[in-house]
Amino acid sequence: MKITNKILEKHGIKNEEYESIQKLLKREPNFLELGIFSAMWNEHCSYKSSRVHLKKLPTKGKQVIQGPGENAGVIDIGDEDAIVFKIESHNHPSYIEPYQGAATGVGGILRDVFTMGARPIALLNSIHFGSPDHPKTKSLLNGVVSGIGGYGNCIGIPTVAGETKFNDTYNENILVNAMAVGHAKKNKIFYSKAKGINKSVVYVGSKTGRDGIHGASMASAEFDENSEEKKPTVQVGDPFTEKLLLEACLELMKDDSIIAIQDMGAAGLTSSSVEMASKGSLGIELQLEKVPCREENMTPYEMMLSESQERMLIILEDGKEENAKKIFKKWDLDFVIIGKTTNTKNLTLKFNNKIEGEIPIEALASKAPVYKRKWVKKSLPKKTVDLKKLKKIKLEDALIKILSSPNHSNKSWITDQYDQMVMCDTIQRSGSDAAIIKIHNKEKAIAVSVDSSANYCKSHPSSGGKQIVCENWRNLISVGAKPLAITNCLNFGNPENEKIMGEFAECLDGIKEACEFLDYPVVSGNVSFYNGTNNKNIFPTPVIGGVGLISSLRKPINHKLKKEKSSLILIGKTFGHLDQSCFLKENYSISDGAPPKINLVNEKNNGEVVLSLINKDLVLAAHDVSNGGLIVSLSEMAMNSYYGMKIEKVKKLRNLFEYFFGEDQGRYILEVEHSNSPKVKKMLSDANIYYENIGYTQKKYFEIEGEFKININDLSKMNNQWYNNY
Amino acid sequence: MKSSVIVFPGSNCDRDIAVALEKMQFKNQMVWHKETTLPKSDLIVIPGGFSYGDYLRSGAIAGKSLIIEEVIKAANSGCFILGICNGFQILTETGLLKGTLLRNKNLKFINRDVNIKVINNSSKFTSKYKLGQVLKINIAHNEGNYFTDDKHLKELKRENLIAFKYCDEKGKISEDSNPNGAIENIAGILNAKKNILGMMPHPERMIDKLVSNTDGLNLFSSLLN
Amino acid sequence: MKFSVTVTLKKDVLDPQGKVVQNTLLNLGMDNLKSIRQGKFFEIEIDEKDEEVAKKRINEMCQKLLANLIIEDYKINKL
Amino acid sequence: MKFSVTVTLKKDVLDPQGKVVQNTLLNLGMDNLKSIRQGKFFEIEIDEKDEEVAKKRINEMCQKLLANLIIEDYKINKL
Ligand SMILES: Nc1ncnc2c1ncn2[C@@H]1O[C@H](COP(=O)(O)OP(=O)(O)O)[C@@H](O)[C@H]1O
Ligand SMILES: [Mg+2]
Repeated sequence: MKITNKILEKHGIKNEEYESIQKLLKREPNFLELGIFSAMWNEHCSYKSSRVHLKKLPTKGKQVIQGPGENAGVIDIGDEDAIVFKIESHNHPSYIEPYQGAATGVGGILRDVFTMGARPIALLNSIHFGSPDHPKTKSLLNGVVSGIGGYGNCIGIPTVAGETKFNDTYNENILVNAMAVGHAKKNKIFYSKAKGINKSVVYVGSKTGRDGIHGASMASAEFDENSEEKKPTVQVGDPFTEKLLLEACLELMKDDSIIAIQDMGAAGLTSSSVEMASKGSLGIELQLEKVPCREENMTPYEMMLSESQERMLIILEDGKEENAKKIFKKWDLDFVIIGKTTNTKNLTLKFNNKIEGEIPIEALASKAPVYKRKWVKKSLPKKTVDLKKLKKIKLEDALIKILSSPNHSNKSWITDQYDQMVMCDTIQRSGSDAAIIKIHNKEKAIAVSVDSSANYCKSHPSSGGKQIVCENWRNLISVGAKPLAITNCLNFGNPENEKIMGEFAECLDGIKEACEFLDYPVVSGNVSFYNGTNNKNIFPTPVIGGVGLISSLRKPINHKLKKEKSSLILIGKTFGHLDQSCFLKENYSISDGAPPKINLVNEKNNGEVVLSLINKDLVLAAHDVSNGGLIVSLSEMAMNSYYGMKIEKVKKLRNLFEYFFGEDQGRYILEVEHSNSPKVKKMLSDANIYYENIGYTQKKYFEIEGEFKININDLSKMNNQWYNNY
Repeated sequence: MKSSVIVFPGSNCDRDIAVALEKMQFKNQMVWHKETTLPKSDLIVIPGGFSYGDYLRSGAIAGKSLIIEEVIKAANSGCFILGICNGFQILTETGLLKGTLLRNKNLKFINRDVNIKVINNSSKFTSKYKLGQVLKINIAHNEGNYFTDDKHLKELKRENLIAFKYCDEKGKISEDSNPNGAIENIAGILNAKKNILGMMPHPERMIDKLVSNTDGLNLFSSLLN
Repeated sequence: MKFSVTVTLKKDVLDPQGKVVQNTLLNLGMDNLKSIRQGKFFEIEIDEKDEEVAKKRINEMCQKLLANLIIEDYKINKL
Repeated sequence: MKFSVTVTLKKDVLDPQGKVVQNTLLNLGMDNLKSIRQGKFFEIEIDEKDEEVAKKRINEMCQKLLANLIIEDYKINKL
């Protein structure tokens, strides 16, 4: 077949790129080879626009066993235990078919984790939808939530935390990011680097069908009116088969049969075989007629580019084939030796002994294009809102407006659809700052949380980038965990647009700065560009997934108030920053100005002191102050607990609204036993931490002295309504 | 006491129930569904999860497996059988328990701690509970909406075969406290000989204060008596 | 030889799914909808020349697995 | 007026349910079974005299709710 411009366009290959391909091959590629280049060179697999920036991120630390570059990151949590985790996007497929798109997103990220020898122990997700009034939002929300639940529940891994946001920037392009966390033995981690020549390359799992051909290129293309045409690329997930694959792989991993293992994710057989060979500086030869197929007459092109789910590629040690086969048969899965490693450094594709394609591995991997795309800086927005010019509103009404808004409503409509308890190690389920999962049979636990702040990132990307890392770190601290490392999912618009590329570069600068300062390295991640339609790009939405360690289990901490008459202490300084706040957005539909400033020194000191207070058992409940400000955080501590509180008149008051709704960073609220209060305050003063006594807990009522008093059950009711009425 | 937990492809609460049984000093064995003989056991547990993905109907395909014939034999000779969640669904598919479990009335998966009331405390499974005691137990299912015909429903009541009903914190049984639409709020039933219990809630999830509560423990300790 | 099998809930069995679908359709403005019941559909291909024998085999499949006779009815059609 | 609607997965789309059912039937000894695919079935009654109009309404229901056109096809039959 002659390679025409139209074919190139269909494969998303630019003319300059086609020239490089010809140079690398020293000839024209055939159709199969072109398909393989297109899969490996697209944004999703090659990171061609992002790579230069990703290099900036800190990825090392004494807690890091494996940083970015493998299927998932690996960190050390003491003893012989390691935690393996990663986040990934499935935005475009989920917009086209929300149930299957979200489900296969969960399936994909789980494979990344168990490929490395870890048993998955928790799932998280970050989902962003368009405005609730948008005609598509409701069915997308329903589909995505039931797809996430459908997959996780069936395979039996608890979905324990996440975030759900609505903003019209996602009207035509929702975000569905899924994170998986697994537990492994430190000395039993499996990697994807091939070693040795003439080793068996084994295909295991489901059969290959025609589904998802060119899914990876779809993930790298903008939507347009013709995206309907791209529909058949949606894949159907089969969590049952994945459960079998998980158990079979973990069983095989008990001994040392495996040299290298790689799941078939985006670009299926192509990327998995190229990746293994490339890491080992080897060649790989596949006999494609051996690939187990679901449909008749599948071509090499279709086999190489299919994105059928629930498949893996394994390179086995000599002589281990029979035993391995037995294990996969036991679990009713296909097991076929489809090729071998070679010393040619080529990807060699044969079909019935005829060579159908041959490409130097280098050309597909290390020599794939890298772009230093142009980008522009964004200056800090100046505009600030003059409160005096706004319509007067009651403090109580403003609070209620926020608590009953879609973005701040209680999420149990969602989380009730997820099995959060299976595996019986979930100590803290959804609803608190972070979830807590016990390490099975051990006296320790991990805490996990995912966070994003798209409006802050839009307004000022580098502040926004810093802020999410800090918020994520605070969320872990608030449940008494020492934050160890993060994974990140970078959801952005079209990188060929200089402004978007600027948002990307600067968000990463912010993330880098915060991670470095907090010793909170990045161990894995994913980039999703081209989120948007017809040049309308989404807000920059980096999502941070963090893992922290609770090294000895005591009664876990959460944000719910525990007692009557205990003291409430606010840690961190309140300046009253209202620009970009939820208060202005929900009450006045104002969303301009700069995001709050990040002071990394205070952030770190405050966090470390809070953690040490928790570790000394001096804290009854803790909650960070974030979106919505102090008053929203306080009310969250009261709702769904049995106690309310009385907040005393603010002394150094400038403006009530600024004080209560300001979104200044680095703050926490602690509930402290009355008798422990002097001790805690002394420790805070000794550590030079700014704090305020703001009130005490009481029965039944949420009360701001001199302003209003409301029954906490009524408050909960308002917070619980939205989803049920939607 | 010796127990066996049957493991189907897609079972996912098998480890959880094993942990619970071992905590209560059962001598437990896991039995793979392709086995054709059962180890000698006093208690056989069919755990929760999604056997065969719950494809077709939940429990239908597991109900046709080889090992199930052995379970039926054991049941008929008086061995105690406990089916939890998917295990309950499998027991109804095999006919060891009557009735069936339909989709939840809201057509959604439900995971929540719910209250259930002990309706029968004279069975071997429930003797350590007080009559009318309210337990807080986790449910996690798509199809927990128990349904049976009038004749069987009358039999259940007449013979005192309803083990648990969904209720509120105070023990009130009403439409509001019925999470899934089950007929008369039924959460668990016994067979006529009272050696088989099927229940949707997961007692094995309630054996540790740190994770949840210990309301499930007495179910296992009842069996030890 | 190809057959279709439809499996539906018996009349007196509550059909939560059908009910929700019906409500949703009514909400979507399909006001002349009188009733809707949901069931399963199978398309089965069988390697058998004799139609009678084939039907018997399909019937067996329904009895043994495809339908739960306590709550479901089934119908077989040649395609 | 009564109609039946069958909704089936498009040809190349994975049918995990059908796959498991097929394996189970084979294990139960149905060895001349060649293939089985699973779909949904609806029996719909509609208050409408004109068959053409009725069909159009049913078609609309399929498009809007009953079928997921991205992965499924549907067929309408008058009963
Ligand atoms: N899609 C979701 N899946 C699971 N849990 C969710 C989801 N959305 C929100 N949650 C949970 O709801 C709670 C509130 O979320 P959020 O307000 O984002 O918390 P925070 O501000 O502390 O990060 C958290 O415990 C979170 O884990
Ligand atoms: Mg928080």
